[in-house]
Amino acid sequence: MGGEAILEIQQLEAGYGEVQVLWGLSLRVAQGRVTTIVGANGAGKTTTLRAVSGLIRGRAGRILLEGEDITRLPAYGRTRRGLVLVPEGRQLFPDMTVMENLEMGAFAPRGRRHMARNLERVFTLFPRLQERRSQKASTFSGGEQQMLAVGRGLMAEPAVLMIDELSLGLSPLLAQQLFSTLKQLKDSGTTILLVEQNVHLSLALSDYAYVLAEGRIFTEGPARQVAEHAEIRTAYLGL
Amino acid sequence: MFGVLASMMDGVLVGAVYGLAAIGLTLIWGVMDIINLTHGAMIALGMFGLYLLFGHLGLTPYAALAPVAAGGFVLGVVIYWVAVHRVIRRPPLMSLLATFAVNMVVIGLGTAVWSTSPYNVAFSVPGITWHGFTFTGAHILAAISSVMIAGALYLFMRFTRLGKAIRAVASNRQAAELMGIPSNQVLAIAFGLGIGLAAVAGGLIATLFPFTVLSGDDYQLKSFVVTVLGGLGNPAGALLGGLVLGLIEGGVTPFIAVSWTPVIEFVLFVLILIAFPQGLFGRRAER
Amino acid sequence: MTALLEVTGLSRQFGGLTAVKDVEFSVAEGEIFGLIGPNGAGKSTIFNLINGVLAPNTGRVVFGGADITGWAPYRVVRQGLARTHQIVRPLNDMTVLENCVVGACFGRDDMPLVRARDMAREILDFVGMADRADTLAQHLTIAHKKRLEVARALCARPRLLLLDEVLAGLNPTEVARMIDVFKAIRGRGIAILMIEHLMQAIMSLSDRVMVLNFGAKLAEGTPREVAEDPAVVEAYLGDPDIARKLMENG
Amino acid sequence: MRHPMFWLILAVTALFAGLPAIGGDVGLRETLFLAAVAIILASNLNLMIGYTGYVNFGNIVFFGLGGYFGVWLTVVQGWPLVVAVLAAGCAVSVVALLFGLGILRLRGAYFALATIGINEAVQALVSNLDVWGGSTGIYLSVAAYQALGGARQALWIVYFLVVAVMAASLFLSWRIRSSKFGLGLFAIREDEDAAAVLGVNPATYKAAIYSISGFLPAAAGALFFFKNGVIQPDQAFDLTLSTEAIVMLMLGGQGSVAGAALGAFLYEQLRGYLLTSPLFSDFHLVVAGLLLLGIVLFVPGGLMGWLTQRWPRLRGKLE
Amino acid sequence: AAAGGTLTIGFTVSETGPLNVDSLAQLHGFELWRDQLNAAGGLKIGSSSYQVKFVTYDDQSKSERVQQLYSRLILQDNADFLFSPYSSNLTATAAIISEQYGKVMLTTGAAEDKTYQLGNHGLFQMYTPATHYLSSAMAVIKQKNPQAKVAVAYSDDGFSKAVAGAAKEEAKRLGQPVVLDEAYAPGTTDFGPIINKMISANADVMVGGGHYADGATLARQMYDQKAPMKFVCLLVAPDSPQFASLGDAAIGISVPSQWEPSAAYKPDFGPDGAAFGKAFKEKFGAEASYHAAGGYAAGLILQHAIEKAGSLDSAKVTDALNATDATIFYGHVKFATDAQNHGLQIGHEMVLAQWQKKDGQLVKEVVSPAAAQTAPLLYPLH
Ligand SMILES: Nc1ncnc2c1ncn2[C@@H]1O[C@H](COP(=O)(O)OP(=O)(O)OP(=O)(O)O)[C@@H](O)[C@H]1O
Ligand SMILES: Nc1ncnc2c1ncn2[C@@H]1O[C@H](COP(=O)(O)OP(=O)(O)OP(=O)(O)O)[C@@H](O)[C@H]1O
Ligand SMILES: [Mg+2]
Ligand SMILES: [Mg+2]
Repeated sequence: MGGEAILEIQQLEAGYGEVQVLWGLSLRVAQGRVTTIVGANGAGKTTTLRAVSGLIRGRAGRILLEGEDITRLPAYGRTRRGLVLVPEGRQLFPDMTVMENLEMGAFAPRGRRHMARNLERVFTLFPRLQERRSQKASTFSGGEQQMLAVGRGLMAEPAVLMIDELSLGLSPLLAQQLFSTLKQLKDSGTTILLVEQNVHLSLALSDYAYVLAEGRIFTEGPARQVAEHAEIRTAYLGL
Repeated sequence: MFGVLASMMDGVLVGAVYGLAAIGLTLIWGVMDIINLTHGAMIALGMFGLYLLFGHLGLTPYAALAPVAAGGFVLGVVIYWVAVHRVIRRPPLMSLLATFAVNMVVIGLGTAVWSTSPYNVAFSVPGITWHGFTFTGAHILAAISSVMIAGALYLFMRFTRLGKAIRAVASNRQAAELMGIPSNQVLAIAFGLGIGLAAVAGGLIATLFPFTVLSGDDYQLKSFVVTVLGGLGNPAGALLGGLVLGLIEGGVTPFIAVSWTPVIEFVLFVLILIAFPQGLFGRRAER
Repeated sequence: MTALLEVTGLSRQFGGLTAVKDVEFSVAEGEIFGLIGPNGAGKSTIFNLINGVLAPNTGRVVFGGADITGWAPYRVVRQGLARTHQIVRPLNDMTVLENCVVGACFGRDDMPLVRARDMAREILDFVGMADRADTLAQHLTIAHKKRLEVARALCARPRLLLLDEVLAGLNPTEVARMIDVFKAIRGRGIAILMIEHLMQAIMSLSDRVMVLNFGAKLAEGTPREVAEDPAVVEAYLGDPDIARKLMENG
Repeated sequence: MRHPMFWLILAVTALFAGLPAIGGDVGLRETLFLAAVAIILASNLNLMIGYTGYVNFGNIVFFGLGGYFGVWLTVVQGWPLVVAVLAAGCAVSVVALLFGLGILRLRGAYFALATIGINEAVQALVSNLDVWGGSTGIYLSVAAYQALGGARQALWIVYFLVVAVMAASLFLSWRIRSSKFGLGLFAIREDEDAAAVLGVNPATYKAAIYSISGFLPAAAGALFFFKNGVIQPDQAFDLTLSTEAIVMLMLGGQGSVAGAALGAFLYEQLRGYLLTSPLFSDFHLVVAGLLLLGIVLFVPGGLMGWLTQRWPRLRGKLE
Repeated sequence: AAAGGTLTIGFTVSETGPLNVDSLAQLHGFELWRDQLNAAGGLKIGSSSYQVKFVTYDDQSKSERVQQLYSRLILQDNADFLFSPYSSNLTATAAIISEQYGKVMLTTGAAEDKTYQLGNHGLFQMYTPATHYLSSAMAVIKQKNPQAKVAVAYSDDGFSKAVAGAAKEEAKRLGQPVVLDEAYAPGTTDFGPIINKMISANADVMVGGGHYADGATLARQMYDQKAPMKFVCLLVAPDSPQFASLGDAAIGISVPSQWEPSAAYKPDFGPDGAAFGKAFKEKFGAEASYHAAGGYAAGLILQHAIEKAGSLDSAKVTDALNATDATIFYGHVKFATDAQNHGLQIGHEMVLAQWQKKDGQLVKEVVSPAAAQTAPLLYPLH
């Protein structure tokens, strides 16, 4: 895989309570590229992102960001270093306005420094957010909420942007628009780690892909190669 | 006629203090979704804190409020880490019981130290007499302090970064963590603030009425009523709720035997709950 | 075909927002009827209005000849109209079997416990979850939770099943399995009204499709007719070939 | 009827009835009397909290109102005790049904607060109710026990009746747990809206269980205050007793029949011990509080939760 | 003296809860009696003497466990005699147990007449019953101002209600208008509404109150709110030496008292008032209140009855108590023996005391009856 690894996960083990989900998972995310994780339902994709972002604690393994070990850092500390997650299910601040949600996105010093610039960028990407800046997040429709979630993630000035289930529940049209947005982001140099059920779209957008099965990496490779690998297609992607 | 007006005026003055007493409860409830059953005990500690500072160090009661608040804050942070932190994501019954257990411990220790005998802050400020009815200075000062503290809290929550962080954590804890907000620390601070406010309220009440270790319970019960009137997590609502409760108390007493006041108060409480499940001034809490 | 469900003049407002505007459609006995539309178009709201979670501002809902407008949800199920939830709502602390027994017990037939248990086992077998019967519902994966939603609804022995985005979040393999389940359900003579954003599923399953936009009906017809309607493409489908385009650019 | 639970309930009842009776041990009887009352309160509270998921903070209102109805009917109206006890149960169930229809629209914390409000409102009302002696309440004269053969014998009879009510509580909890009605309640506990969509009628079920959960505590209240000799509003509607009942339930493990009973029994013994122990009596609240905190923080499933976790095979047998 | 062993007296004390101030004062009276008796060689029956031992539990001011605790006292701790818990309702609850075992129980805090009309045989009351508490105060008012408008405000508990009820009857009989009649909850701390009502009603005099906490608060708030009463008589609270801590707010407040240190009765046996007061102050560092005196007196009367009966047998001691007709430092003591009121105190009389300022010091003076008077009544206060 090309490029320097900005995020590196080594032998990660994680789970919930007595259930272990991830079994010694290792992966690398290259600077300025889109990396994607695909796999069946329950394979552990969300769990991986949750462990990397610090929402759950890993039981073993190391996580390196820009070469530094961040395994012991709590979630907020990782965000402050630029490792930003747009989580599954959006997780907005429902009682706060759109603007306040975006402000909270820039809470960490990193984002606060570039607040004005990022706000402008987000508003250009999603004009809808600018129109509705004082609307309460909870009254947004599903697609608008997803825009806000992504926008809020961008406000944090991410070094690595992790997105879980980008298109879940979105209409085909909205999903396409969001994918084009991601493409623009990538072109502007943001590193992206993506989890997405729409395998066609995500593999099309990505540079490199990991196939996850039962909490382990089944295989990996350049996205196009994975997409065309017949055995993987049938066994793990159901294509 | 003057009697009725005086009684309502008294109600307003006391109501402001009820409001302040409820703010700590509603803050913790709104932010953490925890009904803090140590609230009454903390009010009682505030009373005794003021009593000790006034009686032994000779501070004037109003100067003593600052150390009482600070002590309450620190105690709140400690209680958070010991008892609340582990139950915060569990079903509501757990946090109810955890805080109730702390309440038992505090009340038990308090009883061992002070017994359940009444104490009294012997301090009076000249009052205002109006058509034969006197409003004591302590009442007036307590009401003014309550309004000022409630106002300050409102501004803090609305406009400061920490205030916003508290609201964000209240709104969605995981998301807040993902935004780089250290949610545990923020929650500990919020809990400390809530306890600090309860202690201050207790201190102010101590300047008005005598108290025992168990007195906090009465104000806890009233705080519930006020919270329901004012809506969860809303300092302004709590103050308003307190004033309404005080007005009800003051407004009805001239016309009925005082022993009926609690009947009216609690029947009204239940009826308001049934009619406005989110509080009179409340926003929707459930989605 | 006789109309099993008939909806006329249905509207619902939330504050100033009209989420559903004067909607009219009917579902025939044994039919699969698809409901699509942009996010926030009012699809889920229509489900809520039909099964009584929400009361409509205007309009009527007639099911199996009975006017069920404004009935409480539990009465609607007993009439033979069951549903699933867009965001799954398993009874977390109960086993998969118990979840289904609840569905069977309180569904169309007022079954005693023992019979409900047999019924639940049979349905679990039918949706392919027999091996999970004794798992606590909260421990299921999302795919299994979605299947549980369907199984539980089926236990009520409905004549019409409302499915709200049951396929969202499932990978293609799971989607294919679910589609088979739907076909089998139809095979049992149960009509289906489904909301879905997955076009391939809607297209391959539905007899008829209705498109909703801003709460109002935009189009209705066979899948093919609808997919070729330019208004629908503009408002909802966008460009179906986006993946290929991305590949070429990247 | 071969279920182990059936035999367990029978055995517990036999022990309660038999142990003090054999030696005529009044001290033991008094101890077990309080334990039985605790078990009655906790078991019936379990129907609300454990089965339906609604925290009833004011559960003591049933006990107190039952006490008032019972004492009033026996002392003032001259009804036979057993009839009065049953009538008290019925009256309170009806009252509970009315309250329930009003407040069961509320959920979560708001419901819990409303139950406190109801208890306080009832207490304040009864304090002003002259037929029931207002704040002074009703005193029983020694003559009130004559119908049962004098005070000494009357207290034994009351004790056996309380044990019977306890047995009834346990059987009720057990039968409801394994019935269709119980299944509906569990569904409501897990997710009320989802339950409604599955065909459970939450309003009816909740009102029904609220009303049912008032019956036996009311009967126990009638017996308790008859034996107590005095009933006054502040002891009849003492909120701390309500909270203690919740603590008992937590200690044993909510949702479980045996757990509620065991928790109540242990808690009652512990409190009794702490209060009379020369070592702890000054700090009985502190010790009880620390114990509770420990349970909540480290054994949240209560005793039963802990037992079934260690020995999962117990699960089907004891619950 | 030949060693006869120990004699156990059991009772519960309200160490915590709302009754604790009064109950603990009473306990001190018991303890002083016990210690003096034991120091003097113990209680003598014939030739043997017994050391007195107490077994006590905390009833938390609640009746819930009272029966269990009294059963335990009788059966496990083998108490020979009992004192009652503080307050009438706890006593009624305890009596159901004590009666069954034919135990003698002396009551000091249970002033309500009702408690002795329930058919008990072993219950003996040391206090003047509630219905007689305010008789002297009402007489004083009548004498000073026959037209005085009376406000009655009292704690909503059995004892205070019984006292206030009798006072209202008395006012009616004397032809004085009762312009305010208010019961307040026992835990009340905010008396503003009631004081406003008194002012609105133009009341001249005020009688009522309940126990220590509410009485002291009421007095203080009446002072703070400048309520223009000419005469104020409160139950219980002003009797306590602690009342002096109210400062000027205490001046002029009067109290019906079971006993005052200055009241000089000639005792048939036991110490005189001065000796008791001195011993108490030495031991506890505070003035004795009437609760303390009542406690000591209960011990003394029990001791006397046992010695007269010459036996520990409850039936014999009951007979001796029934026959008691004696004067001690505490005053005259005699119990009703008829079936309706058995055990009711019919010998003892109350005095009326008032806080006054003498040489800059707050002191409690006896102002009525004339025979026991130590200072004239201060009237009107405003
Ligand atoms: N909170 C939880 N508690 C217990 N088990 C969980 C929890 N969340 C997920 N799991 C389990 O962990 C496993 C992996 O789940 P995860 O959500 O990571 O999968 P995923 O690959 O993201 O699947 P999907 O495509 O359905 O989102 C599953 O078996 C799931 O049941
Ligand atoms: N309880 C409510 N209060 C206020 N607005 C609501 C409420 N429920 C739904 N809405 C609004 O009504 C509109 C329709 O919502 P609905 O859930 O029916 O959309 P949908 O078509 O199901 O969308 P999706 O495909 O995203 O699920 C949305 O704009 C939504 O914000
Ligand atoms: Mg996932
Ligand atoms: Mg929807």
